[in-house]
Amino acid sequence: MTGLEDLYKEVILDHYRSPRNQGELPTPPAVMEEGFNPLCGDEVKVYVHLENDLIKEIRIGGQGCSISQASASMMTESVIGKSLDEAKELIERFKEMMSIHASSLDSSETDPSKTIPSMGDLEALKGVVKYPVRIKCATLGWNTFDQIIESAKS
Amino acid sequence: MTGLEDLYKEVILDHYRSPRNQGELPTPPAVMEEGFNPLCGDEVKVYVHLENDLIKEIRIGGQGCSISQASASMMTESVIGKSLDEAKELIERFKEMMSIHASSLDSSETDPSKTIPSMGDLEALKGVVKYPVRIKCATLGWNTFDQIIESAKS
Amino acid sequence: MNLSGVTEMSDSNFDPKKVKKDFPLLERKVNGNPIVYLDSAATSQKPIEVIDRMSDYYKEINSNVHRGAYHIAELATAEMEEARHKVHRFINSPSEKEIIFTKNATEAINLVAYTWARSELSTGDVILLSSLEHHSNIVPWQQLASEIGIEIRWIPLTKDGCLNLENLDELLKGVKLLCVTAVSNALGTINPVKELVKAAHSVGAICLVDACQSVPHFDTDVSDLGADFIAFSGHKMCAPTGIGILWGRLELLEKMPPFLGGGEMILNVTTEGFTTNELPWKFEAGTPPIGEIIGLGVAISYLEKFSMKSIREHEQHLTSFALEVLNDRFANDLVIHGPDDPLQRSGVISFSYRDVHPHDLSQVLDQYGVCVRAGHHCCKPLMKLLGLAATTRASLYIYNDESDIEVLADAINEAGKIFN
Amino acid sequence: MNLSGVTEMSDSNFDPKKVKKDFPLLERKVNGNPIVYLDSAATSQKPIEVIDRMSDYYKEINSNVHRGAYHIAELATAEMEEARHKVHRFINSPSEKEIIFTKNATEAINLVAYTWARSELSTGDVILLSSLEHHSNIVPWQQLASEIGIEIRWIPLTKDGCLNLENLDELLKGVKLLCVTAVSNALGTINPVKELVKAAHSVGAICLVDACQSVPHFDTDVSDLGADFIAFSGHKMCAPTGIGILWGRLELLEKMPPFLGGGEMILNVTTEGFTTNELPWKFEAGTPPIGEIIGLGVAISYLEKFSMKSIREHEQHLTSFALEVLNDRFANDLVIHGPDDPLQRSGVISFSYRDVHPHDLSQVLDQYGVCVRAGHHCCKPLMKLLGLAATTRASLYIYNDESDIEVLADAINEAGKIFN
Ligand SMILES: Cc1ncc(COP(=O)(O)O)c(C=O)c1O
Ligand SMILES: Cc1ncc(COP(=O)(O)O)c(C=O)c1O
Repeated sequence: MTGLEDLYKEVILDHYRSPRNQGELPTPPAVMEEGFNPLCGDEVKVYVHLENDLIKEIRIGGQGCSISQASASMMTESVIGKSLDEAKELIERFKEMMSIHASSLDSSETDPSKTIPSMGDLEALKGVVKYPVRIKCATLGWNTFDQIIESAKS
Repeated sequence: MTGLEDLYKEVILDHYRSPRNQGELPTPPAVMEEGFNPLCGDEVKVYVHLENDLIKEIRIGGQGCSISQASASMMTESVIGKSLDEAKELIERFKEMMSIHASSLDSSETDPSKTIPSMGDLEALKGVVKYPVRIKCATLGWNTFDQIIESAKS
Repeated sequence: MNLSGVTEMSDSNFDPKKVKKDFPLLERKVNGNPIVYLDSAATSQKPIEVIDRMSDYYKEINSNVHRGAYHIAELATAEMEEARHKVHRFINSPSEKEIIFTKNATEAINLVAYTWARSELSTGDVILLSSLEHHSNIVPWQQLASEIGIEIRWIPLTKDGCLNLENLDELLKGVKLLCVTAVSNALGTINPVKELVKAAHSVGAICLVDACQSVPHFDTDVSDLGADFIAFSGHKMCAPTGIGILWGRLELLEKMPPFLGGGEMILNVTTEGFTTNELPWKFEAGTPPIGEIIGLGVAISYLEKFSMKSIREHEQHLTSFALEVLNDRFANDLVIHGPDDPLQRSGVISFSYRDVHPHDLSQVLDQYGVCVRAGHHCCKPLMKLLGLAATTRASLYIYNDESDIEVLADAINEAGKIFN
Repeated sequence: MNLSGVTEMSDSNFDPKKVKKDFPLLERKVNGNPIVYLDSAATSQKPIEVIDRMSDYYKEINSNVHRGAYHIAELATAEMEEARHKVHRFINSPSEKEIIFTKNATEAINLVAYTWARSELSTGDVILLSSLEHHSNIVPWQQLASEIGIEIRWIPLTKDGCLNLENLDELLKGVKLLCVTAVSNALGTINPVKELVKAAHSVGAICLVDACQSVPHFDTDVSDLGADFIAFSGHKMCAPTGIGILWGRLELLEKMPPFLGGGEMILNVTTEGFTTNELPWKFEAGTPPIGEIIGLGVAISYLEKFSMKSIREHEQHLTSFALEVLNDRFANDLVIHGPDDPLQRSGVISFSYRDVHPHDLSQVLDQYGVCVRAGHHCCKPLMKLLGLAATTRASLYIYNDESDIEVLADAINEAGKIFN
């Protein structure tokens, strides 16, 4: 499988095989938002239970490919317990990671001004930017979660 | 002017310079029909005064290129005094002349089964079929006149 | 349209290996592997003569049509209208005036929705759609429905992905328009369109056939089919992108109001109003896709070299082979959707492999040069009925051969190793 | 949009003789004479790099976009979207999402008529059109007017073919939409669009600019122009047929209902209804003209090699030269329509020669290899105002030079001998 190692990293396959925080939450008190990937028909449902400003619980429903499932699963782990503002910041950083490299795909140079702080396990998803159509898979859960945050804030 | 002699025959230029039966007729008793050539914006008005079944008078108004003007002028000369049926037959023969050659442009062979009886001066217009866009010019007056005949008959 | 699926063997010596050589893209390598293109239901590859003729058009006679009195404009106009003539012959339409060029099949269907349907249908009328429709034959009717209050009714499916026509009489009650695809792009199911047209007509309904997946693969005879409108796209039948075709019955087209307004479609314009041009130009506003129409003409001549009968025969043979290979090699790990009988299906093979998501599967296949489609194939209502979010779809055409199927099977096997 | 016409000389070393070599068609002979192409207002010729890139697209990466997870589909999608990005930069639009691909400018204008206008305008509203409009910016509004009872009002003309804006305030009363062409395709008149947009906005009207004749020849900056919509066609700017562009302000596009329904323009479809995709895809139903969009991208890069400023400068110089030559040689025998001042006009030269009908004149010119247009140029209301049935139109572009003008003048002289 030459060439796909960057995409299907072990940690991604692990999250895909055993997704964290899968399921539903009763709404209310939780809120739910649905996202679609028009490309492949994937649907994701993000359930979030907020307590004041804190993300108390989060669940992922729907179905999708390994990348969208793993990315959403990793997202749940990294936002749980965080405040809305912290989560928002993480979303922004994640989206940036999913785009800055797109323009310098095979280049080994890195613009130091663009270096972003390490994002732990999420870094495993960096390889996705080499496969532009899969970026939408990786960001599906995040964008849907972002909508929840935006409505909660307004 | 190599090559254009077939199009701009002397008899055509003559009808263009001095069009026969130009003008209008009072409606009623005459009938008028208008025709457009979407290609070049030419408009022709054909006035016909029928007495029973006979074309008593015909006039051409509007403006157009040498081909459309000359063709309409020649038409008036060849239909005046004729019955509707005779005029209809002539129209059909003229339209046929404007199309059968189109498919065998540069061929000298002629299909004997397709030979049509001589049409006198009108034969001068034969050269038009070598210039497909001009066919619409040559047939504009004829088609407009045809509409009058069709309504008169029904 | 000969969609019965039953064809006797003709004695044409159709040779896919030779055909492949006509298609420059198929000589490419992807990721070091020769390309195996199995996505012709999405768009077909183009033979070199189509590609070259388009180049030559731009190099030799490019000019705007219908209005130039100069030589190259006459040649361009003649070649464009010659292509219309070829389409007319290719689908055996009663008149050349019935051939309307659009940008794609989607525009062709929308044209009918915006003109015929908006002038002939009214609140409370019923449109009957099959459950196998592509979004392009669903959404225009939903737009109309929400605008003027039309009921949309659906022909249900059987378990193996065919239309369930048991209650057709019931379904047709009050129906003014039946929209049905000749062949499903998602499952390959061949629908009994001739029978459906007849049934629609028997209740006074008009019938629009989505022929996107039939015209490129089957012999098409609209006069025999009896439908009122058919729509299809050039890019799925060896022609370039940017060209679609609507065929409609003359009487209907003549009565329909125009769609897009502008140059070409008028006979006269004053400050007070306009009068429309004759058919087919009445429906062709603005500068037409001239190069594309000319490319379509060449594509039709290319297909005619083989005869549609031998193309169908080839695809039918290859489909049977593919079904066998996949069933043999993967048994219960791989489920092929749609009818079992290869005579009832086109060269579209839609499948699920274990619980590997189609998107992941197609990504791995790509690694081996194999191009297949993963997703809902623009048939979300159908996918929902089937209880699927997505499938992997391999679709065959004139240039595919048995070795392509074998590479596909090998690559699926490799994918299985990653997602074990 | 820098349409003031006043440009200082730049130091670009623009050489039309060299440019000509980029266009294979211009090396042809017609009737034994080298071709002199003077019909670029109808459609431009295409440089070899555009022609070749389209061929290569079909030979190397042809595949359906946005949905394939395989390599060549990713490349095709990326190149198509890169072309969108280029258009966005080329016209300096605030967002790339505002660039909508259609089949031609005519469809782009109709899109606005069918969506924005049909949802925002109602009986009794007024649409203001200029007397210089092309049928494509007249007929869609007449269709709307007769459907829902809109008043269409016209900006009158001055004697020399410019818009008469004396009573603009009066004309704008009750106006909801102003549709105006940036440059007249029939006379070459450059309209004061920026001023007109401002005036329209001051009464709360929306302004659609037909930019078909400006984008290929002038520097375009929609942000500076301030309009709400602009429409133009690829085929007049070195790109292939089959591709048009609508640019619209994001807020408007977002609020507008969709136009054509089908694949690509949806986010979800159920049997109950659909939700639309994000911009720009919301307005791009069906398989897009992929090869054509890619060709457009290459055409823009080609034009950018020269800078639009030096293109305008070249055309302005050549137009002055042509006006001089024609006036000198034919004096009162030849009447040039439109403004006298070459700074107020584009490279479109519309004229009448004695009483020789334009159709006859152009036929004779063709004999000498000269391609010009004869007719109403899809501007019948304008022609009627001018009291003309038809004119002969020579229109210039980047590849024309002084020798073309001289051949034109010689050929006109020959025509004079036949129709004496
Ligand atoms: C000013 C103007 N508007 C609109 C159009 C229509 O463009 P298209 O035919 O490419 O749709 C043209 C060209 O024919 C034009 O010159
Ligand atoms: C059955 C069917 N209908 C309609 C379409 C739409 O065709 P296009 O995208 O060329 O408009 C397609 C292809 O995508 C199809 O397969």
